[in-house]
Parts: sequence; structure tokens; C-alpha cells
Amino acid sequence: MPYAVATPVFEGPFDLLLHLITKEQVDLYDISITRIVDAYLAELERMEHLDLEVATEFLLIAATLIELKSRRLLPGRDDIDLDEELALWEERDLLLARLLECKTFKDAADALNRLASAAERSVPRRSGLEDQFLTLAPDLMAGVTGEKLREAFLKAMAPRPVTRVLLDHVAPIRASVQDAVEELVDELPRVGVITFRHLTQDLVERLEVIVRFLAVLELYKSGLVELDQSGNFADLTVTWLGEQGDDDASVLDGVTPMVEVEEYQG
Amino acid sequence: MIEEQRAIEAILMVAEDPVEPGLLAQLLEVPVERVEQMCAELAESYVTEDRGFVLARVAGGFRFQSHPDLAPYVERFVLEGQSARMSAAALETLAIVAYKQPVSRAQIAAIRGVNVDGVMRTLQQRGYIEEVARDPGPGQAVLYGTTRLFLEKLGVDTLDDLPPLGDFVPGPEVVEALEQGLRPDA
Amino acid sequence: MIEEQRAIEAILMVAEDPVEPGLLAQLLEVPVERVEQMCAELAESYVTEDRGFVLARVAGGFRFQSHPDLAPYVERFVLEGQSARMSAAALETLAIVAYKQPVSRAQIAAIRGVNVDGVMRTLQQRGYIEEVARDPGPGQAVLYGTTRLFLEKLGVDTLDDLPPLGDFVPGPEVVEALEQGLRPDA
Repeated sequence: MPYAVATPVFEGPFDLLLHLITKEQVDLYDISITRIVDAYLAELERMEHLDLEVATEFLLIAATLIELKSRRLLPGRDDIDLDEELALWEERDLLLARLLECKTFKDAADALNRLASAAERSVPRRSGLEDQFLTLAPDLMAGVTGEKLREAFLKAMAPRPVTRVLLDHVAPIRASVQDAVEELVDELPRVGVITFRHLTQDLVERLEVIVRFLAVLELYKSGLVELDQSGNFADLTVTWLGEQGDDDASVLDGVTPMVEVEEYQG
Repeated sequence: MIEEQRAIEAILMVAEDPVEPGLLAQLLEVPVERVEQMCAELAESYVTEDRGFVLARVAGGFRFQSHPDLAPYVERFVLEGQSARMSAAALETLAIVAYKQPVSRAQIAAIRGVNVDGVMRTLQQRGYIEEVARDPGPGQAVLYGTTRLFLEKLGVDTLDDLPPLGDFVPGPEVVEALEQGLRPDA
Repeated sequence: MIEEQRAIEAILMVAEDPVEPGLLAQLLEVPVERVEQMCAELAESYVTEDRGFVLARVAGGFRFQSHPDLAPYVERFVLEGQSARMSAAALETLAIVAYKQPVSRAQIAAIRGVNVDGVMRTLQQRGYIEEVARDPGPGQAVLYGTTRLFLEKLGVDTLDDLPPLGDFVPGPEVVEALEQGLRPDA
């Protein structure tokens, strides 16, 4: 079914969502987890070099979406209590508000860009002072010492700060993707093929299920598992592609963590 | 032409940045209103005479610029591309700073849904945004705002000249579409 | 006014140095004689209108200048209107030239992560840096170094008297920038 997202590179998870909902007029009713995941994975494929930060954000938004849509898939979720129902709606409204805000600024950015393009057609004069006035100009080097020069040099040469992943805008999760990956690498070679429903049947917390899902995506990205879903809301089948029954920890070396920050603390 | 008006032309000819009317008033020893009026007259005269340059009011000051409709010639002359195109991410981040200032990095990240550290650093290096204050709250987060250079790049005089943010709030049909798309019960 | 004449005004307005008539002729696709004639007409019109600027023939080219009889106003502007301190950007750029010379503009831009043309021009105008060589590579980029005036202002005899950098090790992106600047396609 390959789900092609024929658009320019998405800047973030909201871009992708906005695109899915508005540009293509795709009703999310019809988007199964497979389609969302495919759209997401297609995005990853399109990234020329894997950007950990962006990948993380895509994973997180995918997780939220799956939260919204996944109750039917998950075992024992037919009798959802009212609190959970309300919480889910709240989450949905939050997501909706953020999408609207995102769209507002996206359109504002377009308008600013048009202003800048128009302004670019008119080039300012910057030739500066004529020679005879230069001697009058204040001595810019007054107060500049060798030491200040040295400091300025070191500042200019200093390595630029390393990009961090901010998670304070994300719902707190207390789980570790890395742990989940390790569990799966231990479990999957023994069973070979398993449905996602089975993989998660012992889990109580919804967020744990999502972290497991993220772990499965990591393994997929590393080529260690294959994912299959026969139709909308059908079971997601996970097939181990690594060596059978080999629980040597060295297979983990092949797993490049896409998620830089694995510990989600509440 | 009167001397003060000629002096304005002479000063703007050697200035590297937009010159504020207040400074011109001080140098010429005339009221600011008079400066505004004289500049308006000058700008008008260049238009009337169909000159190849304009007197523009940008980023709080006056400056000479090439006329926009001569851009094809000027582009041929100015060999180096003026400035590299900004990415969509940079533009959206810049829009948030412009309309929400003073605003913290965390607030921007929350709106964009992605980490903005790299983009913010680029915008700061390019001189479009700067630290303007600290959040008085416990975190003392750095708050950012746009710079004069930002106004210059957009060719506007003040932030009030930007189109109001309200113009971009999605209409009911977009809200409806988004709402539909996010309904959890199929 | 005809388009070619307006184009001359536009180009001269944004030019940083005198523009040779040959170059104008090439850009406008007209004979040099026509350029000379159009420039003469423009210069004449500014005189007739008693403008505060003139179109001067300098160093083999044309450029706009402030009118000499308005020099007192321009002097006041220079003395009162210009900031007297070196910006952080200028200081960093000057420091890179001082410690890394000979160095090209592209290399400095890569290290600082921003365009440095304006800052370099100011430093050169003030006589703190100058062109010292050409990169022998295919690009033949101009290489810059500091001047005697720079040493005088700093109160030192030679570059060896600058404070040593110690065991400073540049970050990887700086090393890359310096290497890239020497590659032909940089």
C-alpha cells in the first residue's frame, strides 16, 4: 500500500498532521495506525541524514495520535471508564489548539516572507563615510586591549552549543525506550512472529504500550523487524528479522537509537 | 531647496543605517515634526521626478534605497546573493518571536512542537532576534525579541506595521476540518 | 526619466565604491559614450535642483557623494550620530583576522556563522585590516591581515606581542570551516 506523502520536507510533526488533515482533506477516521506509521516512516526515509531531534518529535506526535486511535486495538479496552474518556478528549482538544496555533503562525510566516521578498527588491545604500570624514570618526579601537582581543577570539572559536532535545512540552512519561528495545531484543528472537496485541497484553499503562511501540519502530528502522497490518484496525504483526534464538547482546550494537533522550521522567 | 533639506540628503548619503528623525532634528536644530515633513517632501520629489532611488522609512529611520522596479539591474550589479533564503522552520520561529515577544525558547518550542535551539541560534547569529529580558519567574528564562535588522529586512518601520496576527487565525472551516480529523471515536 | 538613467541612479545608490562607466555600459547594454552622457545629465540635474548630494567622477568611476558645502552637517553627524564603540561582531572579526591571518572573508564567515562583509568593510575603512595576499588556490580569494595602525592602536610592536592563545583547541566545526575555505568549491 505504500503511502506516499508527496510534499516538501515537513519541518515537524504538526506540519505532517496539518498536511494529512487539511491539505489532502484526509479524514483521520480512515487513517489506520499503519497509515500514520507509514507516513511517519516515509518521512524518516526522506530525511537525508537522520535528524535525531526531528525523529523524536515525530515519534512523540505519532504516539499521541495512536493514543487517540488505539483503544480498539488494545486488549481489554472495551470498557473505558469515564475519567479516561474525558482525559482523552482533553488531550484531543489540546492537540487541536496546538494545531490551530501552529497553522496561525505558519500563515503569519508566509506573510512575513512576502514582506521580506518585496523589501529585498529595494537595496539600501550602505557605502558609508566618504574618505575625508573618516578621520573624524570615533576611534573604534579605543579601549580594545590585547586581552579583550584574545577573549573575543576564543569566543568566536568556541564550539557551538550542542543541540538538546527539550521535552518540557511533552506529556510526562515514565518509561525508557532503551529498556523496551532491550526487552524486545530478548523476547522477539525466541518467538519469531508476534502481534503487537500480544506483545503488549501484560502492560497496564497506556504510555508503556506507546513506549513499546516506539521501541518497535526503532527496531524497524534498524532493519531488525518487519511490520505488517492486513487492514484497518487489524492486528499489527511484528516479525523478527535478526538471527533466530540468538540473544547475544551484540545485536543491540546495530540499533542506532533514534530517540536521544530515552528516560521520560514524570 | 532649503539648507536643512539639503543637509538631510547629504547625511543620508553617508549613513550606513537608517537615521532616526530625532537625530536629524538634533543635528539640524529643528523640531522632529519639521524633519518628518521635510523627509516626506524629499521622498515625494523623488517619486515625482521618477528617480531610480527612493527615500524609505524603515526600522524607525530614513534611508536611501534603490527603487524596487529596478531590481533586475541592481541584482546584476550586486553579485553576491543578498542573504541566503531562510528555511520554513526559521521563518515560522521568527514569526512566533515577532508576534509573541518577549518570548522564551520553551514557549516557542511548545508552539512549534519541535526543539528550536538550533533555529534560534541561527536567527540570533543573523541578527534578526536578540535577548531582550529575563523572565521574572523562578526559571529566569531568557526572553527574546526581534531586532532593528529584522524590521529592515522586512522593510517596515515598526512592529505595528506588521499585519495583525488576527488576520491569520484559521477560519471556521479549517477548525472544523481539524476537529473532524481528531475525533477519537470512529 | 528613461529606464537606463534610472538604473544608473539605482546602481550608484547601492554601490560601495565608484562604478566605472565600462561596467555600467555592460550592465545596461548600451555604449560607454551613452553612459557618460546619461551620467552627465544626472549630475547636471542634481545641480539644477540644488540637491544635497552630487554625482562625482572619482578614481575612474561614478559615485554619489554628499555636497561639499554641507560638510559641516555631515561632520556633526559623524561626531554625534555614530556609535563610538566597536560592536561585539566587529571585535570578534578583528580578533579572527589578528590571530588567523592571512585569512579570507569566506573563512571568517564560516567560523562566525554569519556574513561578515559589512563588518570587514568597516574594519578596512578604519584602516585596522587590509588585503595582504591572494589565496594561491583556484578561487584566488583575497586574504586579509592586520595593519600597522592596528598594532599602534593596540600599543604593541609586532603580532608576536598579542596575548598567546595557550593550549587552545578549536572546535571541530571551526577546523572544518578553515579547511573548507581553502577548497576551490567553498
